[in-house]
Amino acid sequence: MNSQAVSTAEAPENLAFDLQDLFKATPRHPRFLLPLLQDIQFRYRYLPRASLKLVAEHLGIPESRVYAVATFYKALSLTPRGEKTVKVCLGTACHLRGAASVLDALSRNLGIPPGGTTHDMRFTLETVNCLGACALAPVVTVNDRVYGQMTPGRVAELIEKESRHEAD
Amino acid sequence: MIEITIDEKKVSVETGTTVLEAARSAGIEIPTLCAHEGLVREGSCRLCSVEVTERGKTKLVMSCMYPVTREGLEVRTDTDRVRSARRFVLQMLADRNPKAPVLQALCSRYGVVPNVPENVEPELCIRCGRCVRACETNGTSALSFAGRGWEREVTPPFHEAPGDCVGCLSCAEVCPTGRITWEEKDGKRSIWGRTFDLVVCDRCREAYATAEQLRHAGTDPETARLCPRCRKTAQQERIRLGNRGV
Amino acid sequence: MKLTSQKAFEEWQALLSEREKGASGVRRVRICAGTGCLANGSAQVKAAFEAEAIRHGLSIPLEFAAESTGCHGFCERGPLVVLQPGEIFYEKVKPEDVREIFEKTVLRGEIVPRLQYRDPNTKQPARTSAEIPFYARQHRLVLNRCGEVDPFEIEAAVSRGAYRGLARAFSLEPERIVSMIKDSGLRGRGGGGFPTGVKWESARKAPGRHRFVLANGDEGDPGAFMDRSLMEGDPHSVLEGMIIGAYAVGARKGFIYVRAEYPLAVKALQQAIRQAKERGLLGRDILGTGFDFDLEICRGGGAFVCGESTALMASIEGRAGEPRVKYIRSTERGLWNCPTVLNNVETWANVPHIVLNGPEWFRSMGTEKSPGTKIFSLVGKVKNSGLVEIPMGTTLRTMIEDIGGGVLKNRAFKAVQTGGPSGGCLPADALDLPVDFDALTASGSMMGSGGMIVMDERTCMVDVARYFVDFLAEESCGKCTPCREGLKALQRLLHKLCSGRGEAGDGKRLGEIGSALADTALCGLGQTAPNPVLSVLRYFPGEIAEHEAEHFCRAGVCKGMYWPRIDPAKCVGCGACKKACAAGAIRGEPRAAHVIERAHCVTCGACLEACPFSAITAVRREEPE
Amino acid sequence: MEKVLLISPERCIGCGSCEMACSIEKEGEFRPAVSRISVHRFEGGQNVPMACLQCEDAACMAACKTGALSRNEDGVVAVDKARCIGCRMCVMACPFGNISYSRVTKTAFKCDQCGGDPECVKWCPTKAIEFLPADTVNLQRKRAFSATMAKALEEVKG
Repeated sequence: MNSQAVSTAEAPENLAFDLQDLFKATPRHPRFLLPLLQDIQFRYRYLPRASLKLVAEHLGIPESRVYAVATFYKALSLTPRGEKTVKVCLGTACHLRGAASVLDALSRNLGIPPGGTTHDMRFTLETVNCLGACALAPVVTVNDRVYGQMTPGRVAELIEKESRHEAD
Repeated sequence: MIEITIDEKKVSVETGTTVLEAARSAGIEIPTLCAHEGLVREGSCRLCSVEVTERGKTKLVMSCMYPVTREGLEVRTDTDRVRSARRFVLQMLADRNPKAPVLQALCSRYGVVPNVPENVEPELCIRCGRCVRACETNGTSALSFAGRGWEREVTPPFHEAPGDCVGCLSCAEVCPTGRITWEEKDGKRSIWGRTFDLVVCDRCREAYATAEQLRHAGTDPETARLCPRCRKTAQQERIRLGNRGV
Repeated sequence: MKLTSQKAFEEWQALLSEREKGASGVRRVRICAGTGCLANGSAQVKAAFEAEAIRHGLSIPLEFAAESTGCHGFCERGPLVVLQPGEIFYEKVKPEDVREIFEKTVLRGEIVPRLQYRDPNTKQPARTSAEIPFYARQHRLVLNRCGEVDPFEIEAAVSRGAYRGLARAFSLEPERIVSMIKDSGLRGRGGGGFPTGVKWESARKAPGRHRFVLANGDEGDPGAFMDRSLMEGDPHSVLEGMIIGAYAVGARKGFIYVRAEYPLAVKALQQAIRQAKERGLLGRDILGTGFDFDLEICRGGGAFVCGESTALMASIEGRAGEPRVKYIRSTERGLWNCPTVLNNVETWANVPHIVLNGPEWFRSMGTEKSPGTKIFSLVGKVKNSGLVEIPMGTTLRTMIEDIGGGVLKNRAFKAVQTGGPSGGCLPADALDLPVDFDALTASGSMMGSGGMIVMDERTCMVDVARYFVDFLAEESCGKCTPCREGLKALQRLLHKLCSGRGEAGDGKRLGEIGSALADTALCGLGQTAPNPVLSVLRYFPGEIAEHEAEHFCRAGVCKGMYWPRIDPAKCVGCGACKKACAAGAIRGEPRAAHVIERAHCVTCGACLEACPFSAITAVRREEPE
Repeated sequence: MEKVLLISPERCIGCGSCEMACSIEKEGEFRPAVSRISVHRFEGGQNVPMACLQCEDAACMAACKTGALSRNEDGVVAVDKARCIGCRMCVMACPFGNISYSRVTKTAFKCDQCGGDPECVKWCPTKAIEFLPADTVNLQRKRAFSATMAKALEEVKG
């Protein structure tokens, strides 16, 4: 889903400088590829394009391998993400208890399709295949805050509440 | 050496030989797509399946990777199960890549009729990964698979002209379907959206290789000034000179 | 304080359990801080208890202690609170309830009836968790400390027996431990059911300078969360099992691979590793035995296929999580081509118990071929959902009817899905099936990691098959042809069937593709991927046929493939359906039978779901209004 | 005993028999362009046949990453076509231009001494190409020949 080339809109001007501390803390071994990408993803909420090359150089591996990993794992994104990621669980328990209509309602409320990000970069809407909170189905999380027993009716309230919060 | 049977034929092979090689050495043909003898095996196209019976258990395995380690292994390359497995794999590949000549040939051999579903654009790439492995083996790794599942594709990073490519063309050469194309004209070679200026031979003025390719092969810069043919002539000249000297 | 001998450990352990016993005079409250309860505000409940204690002048922790624990398993009823003395159990506790609880229960030992659990069928209140059928029928062996101790405090775990198995292990030869595990008959809890001891033995014997032990905590099955609760609620049990395993097979390095979606589990494990190292239970020269073992956590990147052993190893090595063809076992050539033992976290957590109590004891639980207990996550359309640990061989009926309390809204049971996307859907006929590895596999489903999803008459089986195939198609790595292309082909057929475009022969084609895919796919994901489809074909052929030939969905799930109809004889005019209908297609006066106007109905199914009396059913499109 | 291919340019009359014999043997057609041995005919009647020297430190072999080039028991650097991926690195690496690439077969090709019975030798009417036991005398001859070449190469490079 995220194998498309994207703009570098949000990348800091001097990424190499900005990432120095992470590189210093990460040994130069290919096995740290995923953790390093996760750290960068955590910092910018996505992987700025130039970071892939820097990671490849640091770990001594080809950029193509970094790209392969960056497009393989769902937790990594090459497109900028919103300040808050709204994840709708589509696990079996949630599916059976109406997660699809919750997703529809969120999508309508935010005006973006699943996978999309609002223009103001506040929200990204994502689906996830099971958050492991099945007893609370249907479940929605916003930056790891869990909202259980969601209904389409509670969507507006949730977005309103989250909009009032500052960025996490 | 270990003795095994393949389709009732006795075959003797070294321990660790793959069933595919053992069968080929006995003149038994097994179709393959992703396997290439110069590359590490991945067993991903799933076409080369055969049935093996070992210690009383029969299973379907990929002959390109299954190692012969035990005396008395029984291999069958043409059972119903094998044929239907191969037909299934071919059907799945041909439904997406109906125009690949290699698949057309295999389909007619196995009686498979491609059936392209609606909204599916016919392609040529069967995602066998030979190009990716060739590039990796060469030490260039300009290509990789990206994405996953149905969307998995072969591409240079970000779908852009690959910085690590040396223009050696081996990806295109090992591609079984002809999906990877390249062009050479006016002293330039293009592949994967990247255009290389070709190095011109000092002697015959023929454009013959990319500078990156020469560097990657560790070619002496002096040697690299001549194309291989002129290198030979130059050598012959030197021999002539040397002879005179003698 | 670092413990430098087994004796030092035993003394410390004795001291801690003494303190635990001696502290029984303290009034205590255990508040569940599992993901479910946290989501429902259990952190605020804990804070409220502490505030009350201060307000009443009780000193913390000498007179009153509020402890957060890992998951109790009964997540749906959270936040859960258990008060000592008396083991008094309250459910759905809100911060505003705390003052009353404190004044009545903590100070005077009185019950607050409105916070008690009531049996959904008999309406009888339960005073302690032991009185609740959901808990009473369980056998909590692996989960014994989950919900009882604070997962962030090693002392709490040790006072309740953690690391005793490890201390005992060091008094045995490594070979002896391997044979104990073999004799116990322990089988992999991750789903495959491979004998754990056989794995260990093969890795121990395999030549190689380095060996690794790995824990698979990449619990990806939708509908399953037992590994999550275990890692969050009792991380030391996983650590202890792994240290024993490392000692037994001769590994000096281990990795715990945890799913990206489980941040709390990562936190709990990190803390557990840190504390175990401080105490000399992990790291260099463990308990002065000269044995070194280091553990590291790898966070997953969000890929279901990484639950497959070779993909998981690829991921740890820093590559895309694509499985490899393994004609040579991982126990000989696994992580970085070294002998590797990979077990699921639940499997690891069983190990200390076996070492401590012996294989005979372990075999006394469960069935002959599947000894021990298994944790299931019982979810879906069931009254009590949550985590349950039961001896192997317990029937599905016991699980669903006794422990689960039956189907929600007393609707008819239709199927139970076990084993997640690798498993299948079993019909009512299968309810008396004893749950163990072999029985489930024989029935066309599988144990999987222990997801157990109950489905009622409102569940469309074709839609369920479509759901799982959608899931798998998204999670397939795409490396091998059958899985990449075959799942897409199945997906197309199922979407066709679920959108009213089914044609004769679609069901047959599903079966053909499904069995070919199972036979030819590269890894476990692909080989088991058609199971949900094949089991629906096997047990619910009628529903497939209806979708194929009549374009009818009897469950009222597939849009445009039915009309909802209110049975006037059953309708009491409660208005629930009218309220639920977003399209405004339902008319009716209170206490009079309602009607649905088809012209406005969008077949969203909300009314069917909302009706508490099962008065609304899905009928064929051609049937009169 | 191993044998060595020895070339005596002074005996070569430039008849091209070796090229014909090689191309018909290897490719089934009379086409000097695909011959593994080639004769350069200089003005003034001097002719130099040239085939792979099976170098001790073979640059082609070092450049090949797939194992398609390897030295066989006869001391010959041979191409395993099945293993060749068409990267042409060997062609780039050979300083003498003695290995080529065929766009038809998509593989590299070079002299393999016909598995111990070189066709070119059989058809050479003047013994300008000989296949002799690698005894001391012949090895010395070959080394002397190589040394002359190496020296000439150095001189060219300056």
